[in-house]
Amino acid sequence: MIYINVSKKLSGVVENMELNVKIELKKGEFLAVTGESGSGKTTLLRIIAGLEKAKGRIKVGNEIWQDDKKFLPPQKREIGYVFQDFALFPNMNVLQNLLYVKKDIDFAMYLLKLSGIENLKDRFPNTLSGGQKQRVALCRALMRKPKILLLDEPFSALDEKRREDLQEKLYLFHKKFDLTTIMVTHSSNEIYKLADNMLELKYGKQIKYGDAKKLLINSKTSEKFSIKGKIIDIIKVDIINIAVISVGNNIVECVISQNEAKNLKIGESVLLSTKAFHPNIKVINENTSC
Amino acid sequence: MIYINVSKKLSGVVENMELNVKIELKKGEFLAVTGESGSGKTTLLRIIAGLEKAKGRIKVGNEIWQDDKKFLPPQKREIGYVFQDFALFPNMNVLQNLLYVKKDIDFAMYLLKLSGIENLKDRFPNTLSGGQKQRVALCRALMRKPKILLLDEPFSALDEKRREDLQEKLYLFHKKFDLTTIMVTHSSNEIYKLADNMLELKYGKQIKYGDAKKLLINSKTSEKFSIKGKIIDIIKVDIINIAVISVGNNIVECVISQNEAKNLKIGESVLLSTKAFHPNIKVINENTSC
Amino acid sequence: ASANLTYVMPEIIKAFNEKYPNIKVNFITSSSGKLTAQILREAPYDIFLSANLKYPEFLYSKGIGVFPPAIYAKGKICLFSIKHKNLSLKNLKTYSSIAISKPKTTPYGKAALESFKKAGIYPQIKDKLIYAETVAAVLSYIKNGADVGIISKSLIYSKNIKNLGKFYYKDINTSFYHPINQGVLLLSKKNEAKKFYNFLLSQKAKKILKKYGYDIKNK
Amino acid sequence: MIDFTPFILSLKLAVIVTIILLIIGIPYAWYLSSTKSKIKPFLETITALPIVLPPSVLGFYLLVFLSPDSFIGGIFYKLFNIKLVFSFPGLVVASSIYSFPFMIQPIQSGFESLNKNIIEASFLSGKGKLTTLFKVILPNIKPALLTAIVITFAHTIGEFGVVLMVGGSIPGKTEVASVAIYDYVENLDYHSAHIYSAILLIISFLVLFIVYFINHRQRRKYDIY
Amino acid sequence: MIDFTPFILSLKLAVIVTIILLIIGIPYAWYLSSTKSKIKPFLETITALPIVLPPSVLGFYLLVFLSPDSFIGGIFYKLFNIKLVFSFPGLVVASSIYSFPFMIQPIQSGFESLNKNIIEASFLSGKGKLTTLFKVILPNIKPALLTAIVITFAHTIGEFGVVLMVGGSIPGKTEVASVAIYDYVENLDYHSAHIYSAILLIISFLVLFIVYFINHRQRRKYDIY
Ligand SMILES: Nc1ncnc2c1ncn2[C@@H]1O[C@H](COP(=O)(O)OP(=O)(O)OP(=O)(O)O)[C@@H](O)[C@H]1O
Ligand SMILES: Nc1ncnc2c1ncn2[C@@H]1O[C@H](COP(=O)(O)OP(=O)(O)OP(=O)(O)O)[C@@H](O)[C@H]1O
Ligand SMILES: [Mg+2]
Ligand SMILES: [Mg+2]
Repeated sequence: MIYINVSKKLSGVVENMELNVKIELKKGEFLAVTGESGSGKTTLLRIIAGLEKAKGRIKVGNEIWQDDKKFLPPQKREIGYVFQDFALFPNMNVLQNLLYVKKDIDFAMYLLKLSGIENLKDRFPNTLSGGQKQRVALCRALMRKPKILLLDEPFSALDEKRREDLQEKLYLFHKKFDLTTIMVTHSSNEIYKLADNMLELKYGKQIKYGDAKKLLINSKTSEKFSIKGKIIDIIKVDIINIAVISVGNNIVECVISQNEAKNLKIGESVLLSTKAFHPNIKVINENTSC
Repeated sequence: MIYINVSKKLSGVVENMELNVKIELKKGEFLAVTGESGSGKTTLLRIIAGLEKAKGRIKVGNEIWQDDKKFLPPQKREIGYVFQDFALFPNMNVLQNLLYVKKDIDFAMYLLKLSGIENLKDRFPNTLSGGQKQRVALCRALMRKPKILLLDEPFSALDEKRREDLQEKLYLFHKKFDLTTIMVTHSSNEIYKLADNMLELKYGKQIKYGDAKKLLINSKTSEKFSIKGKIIDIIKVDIINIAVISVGNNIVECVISQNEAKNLKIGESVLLSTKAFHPNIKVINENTSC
Repeated sequence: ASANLTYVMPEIIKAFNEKYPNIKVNFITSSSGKLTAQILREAPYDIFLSANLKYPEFLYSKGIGVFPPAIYAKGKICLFSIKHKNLSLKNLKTYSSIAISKPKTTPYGKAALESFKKAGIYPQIKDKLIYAETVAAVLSYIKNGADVGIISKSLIYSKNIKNLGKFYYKDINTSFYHPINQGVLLLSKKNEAKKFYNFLLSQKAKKILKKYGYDIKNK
Repeated sequence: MIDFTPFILSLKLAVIVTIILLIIGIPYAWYLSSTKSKIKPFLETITALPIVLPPSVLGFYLLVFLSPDSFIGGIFYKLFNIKLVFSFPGLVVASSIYSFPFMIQPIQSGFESLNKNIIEASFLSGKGKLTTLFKVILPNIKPALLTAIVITFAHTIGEFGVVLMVGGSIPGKTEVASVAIYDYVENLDYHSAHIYSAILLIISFLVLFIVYFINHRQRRKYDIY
Repeated sequence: MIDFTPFILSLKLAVIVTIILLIIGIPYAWYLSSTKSKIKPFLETITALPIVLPPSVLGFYLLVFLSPDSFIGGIFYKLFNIKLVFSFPGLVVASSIYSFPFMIQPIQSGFESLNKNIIEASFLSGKGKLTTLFKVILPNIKPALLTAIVITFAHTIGEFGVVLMVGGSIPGKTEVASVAIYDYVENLDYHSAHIYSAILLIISFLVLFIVYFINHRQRRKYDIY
């Protein structure tokens, strides 16, 4: 069990903001942290890692990492950390960055391969693209098979395909090595797929905390199939009106009535649902899709 | 009109990668550039900005920015640029970062307000969170009302709400000042909402180029309502089977038959559609939704 | 002027000014080698007083100077210590460190070395020698660790030597070393310079020089 | 009575030399830091060499090269009617040559560790090279710049081998404080030497302390710690 | 015949002083760069002060403080039976004191412009302070480190005021090359002075060139340009 109960004054967008977090993680748990920009997510991770001092207590298993008297330095906390800005060592090439953490070349190569960057192993960080750096940072954090893995938006610079791919691999990794993982992310999709619990911060306060799936699923029991979307366009083709609705990364066209066309406005959030009891589900081939 | 026809050798994940781009933009056009990590998106923007040399020609209006003989330095190209890693001036506070570009304090405050960071105006970049830095970088790029606006994943570090908000504001800005905008993004949602045209790169080659909406809409005419999603879970509740499907940032629960439950696998991409001719569209109140 | 003259010069200038109140004399000390190099590049000096004849002669051989170098005094050397009383050349071998100024570049050091050789003690004390940049530095050495040293006699008369506290000294017989001829070279044809030059070679100046421990016999 | 002329001369010399070297040093260090040319290590070595020679020896050679009979000194003499030996301008030239590496090297190392993308950001803000230099580059290599200025300044104050040789310690013209103190020590006038040293140290202490103190406050403001 | 002993002594002195100052300088510069304490500007100023005094005068004071009768010199003499004046160890101590600021200041400025998050990343890789220092911090402030080493090295080779005063230029023991060359100039033996200067310059050139050349190649490798 990991107990975290910390508070720290922040200078935020509002006056006198204070970060106040009290959470408990089971060993092997996957916690997602979300919340708007500047709400204190990175600061929370840094406090857990021991990079920033804060009031309060952190206890991991039977070991106290910090309380009034004690403060375990970062290098003594068995943590893997992916920084929001990567923080790769500029003087080492990609492979050396990984080996610095642990001299296990097979495992390093395995991780690089997993992330699709094994060809970059001899390159120095300055020559990598944003997404490539981010993947190196992720691999480096995994090298230790750390007790606690802290990830600060680890996929933000990646394209969707690579992101989904790495999400899955991260999940398997998390399971296989029984890690306790805390990940900052802005994507509820990611949270649902990966997290057991989620924590949402706002101005440093925890406004939601609990089972990720329960907090996320916003379907109503009466409607078996209902999705939140946003109208991004209303097009008139001949005599029919088509609403173009964005649902996540999908763009859906939907025929609507003249009346509806009048009432609906571009930019409005809408709930898409269907009266049919049984939506079709059809497996698609990745390659044919856009 | 802006003609860009450039090529440059890159050291990528594959051997001897070469960036080859030939595009044409109309004044006021919004072009989205997408493609997997390391495919050359940032490099393309840097070439257009004059930060990197490349073979080929760039012509903006009647002015040649670069060809065999000429090379206009970056400071002479009227460009606004949001760097993937922000590149804020550490020695200036937020407001000074903006005023450095142009001494127009009203406009600077207007932009900061628009981005929700007017309270941070006196802070120095080192004290900002990732998303806050990104917003400052965006504001700074807009200060000049540049001829060409180059955005390298300008919203990647932002939460969804803020992101949608800024997407809209960027769009209005783009229209109002008749900017020509090139934006790198990984979100097709963003592309649909903002872009006129899109360009997809793969290993430096342009594999898709054309009207954004046409390239994106993947609905078939026969099915008025069909969405691509991914099965992230299959749950048994009592005797019914529920497939949990992620569609963008939506998590949808869908009752499926025993048979379907057997054939569908977690992780599979699926196409959700309905036999009903008329899906319901209901306006939702932002505040009540998750 | 060469450094060893620092103490006597003010008095000579004072006496000179009694006679010629309107001529202001600026006097600059530095090592003879430096001054020689500078005078070669037309340094704005009028008179060059050196601790030996070598430097003025070198300059004169390069065509600098109004008259051939003249000897205005001869320097003397003495043993000096603040720790040990019974100073003599013979006793030197019983001390562990002996400071002298550099034989290569300073006439007093050269004379010191000559007297060691003449006294036949050089082999025994060779490894105990510490070389100072100037005679003034010899005093610093003696103050900070060296047992004994050899300095110019004129230093004993300088008012600043009292800063060292109690000290002992013993002349070295002038027969032990070649005379240390102090040469002067008139550099400019200015009238004032000539007057000072003549004054320096006058009896009055010699009296003062003698008071400061210089040997002024047989010009 | 304490004669303050040597101190004023020293300060004047140090300030002028520091300013001249800043003006020459910044573009030169920039060139060194940004060139990929093969001759770079060669230039770097040449730049460091003046320090290797003992100051008086360097002073000797400078005396030879700057005297009106010589090529360089001759040019100055004929064109501007400036004698570069035994004069204050000569001290400035000689000190500048000797202190050159102390200014170049820290600035160059500052440039080399500067994050290049803020320079690009400045260009893209439509600013030319000069604005970028003064508003973006220099403020962001402040620690290095400070080191360069302090070392050059302090070193010029303290140097006397070169100065003595080329300048000839003419009171009121080339007799700087370091030379004056040296003379007192040579004359066994330890009392005056102590006083002059103390004054020199106090003045230098004040100058440097003010510089460091302002820097300290600014760094706090930027929250660079 | 050319006597190479002074050159060997000079090189030995410069190498030893550089190493000692590296060892002392790195932790001290680190402290200075990371402290937020109010006394920081005070310490920085004190650090720079030794350069302000003319070398011979500093040498004079050092002679006073290091002599066996004095407090510090006495401690060394009694505890280790080392005489700090007129001996090679004395030269080392004196040169180290004089060259101290040349080592500290560039390193400190390097530390100050280092991106702190790679240090954090190293700690989070489970590495202690020492490993972090040698594998992450120092390699990433290489330009500054190089500046510090080169300036200290070159300056120790060229310095002779302090060395002469404290060492007493005993041939084979404390007569370093700079002193030897100085003597030739003093003695009007310009021919020998030229030869010795040339040798000193050539040796120094080679040492520095090798250092810069290796650095140049490495920077190319990391693609830091
Ligand atoms: N300085 C450099 N030296 C050598 N190769 C480089 C350099 N910068 C980028 N590259 C390589 O060029 C390719 C294209 O890089 P670029 O930054 O344009 O990618 P990108 O499309 O922006 O990727 P991402 O989405 O990850 O930011 C990458 O494979 C990268 O490794
Ligand atoms: N060094 C600092 N000094 C002062 N305030 C800081 C510092 N670092 C962060 N802050 C402030 O603390 C608040 C929380 O920052 P934090 O980096 O934890 O946000 P975040 O939730 O990670 O945001 P983002 O999603 O934008 O990365 C922000 O308002 C930020 O401005
Ligand atoms: Mg953050
Ligand atoms: Mg990129």
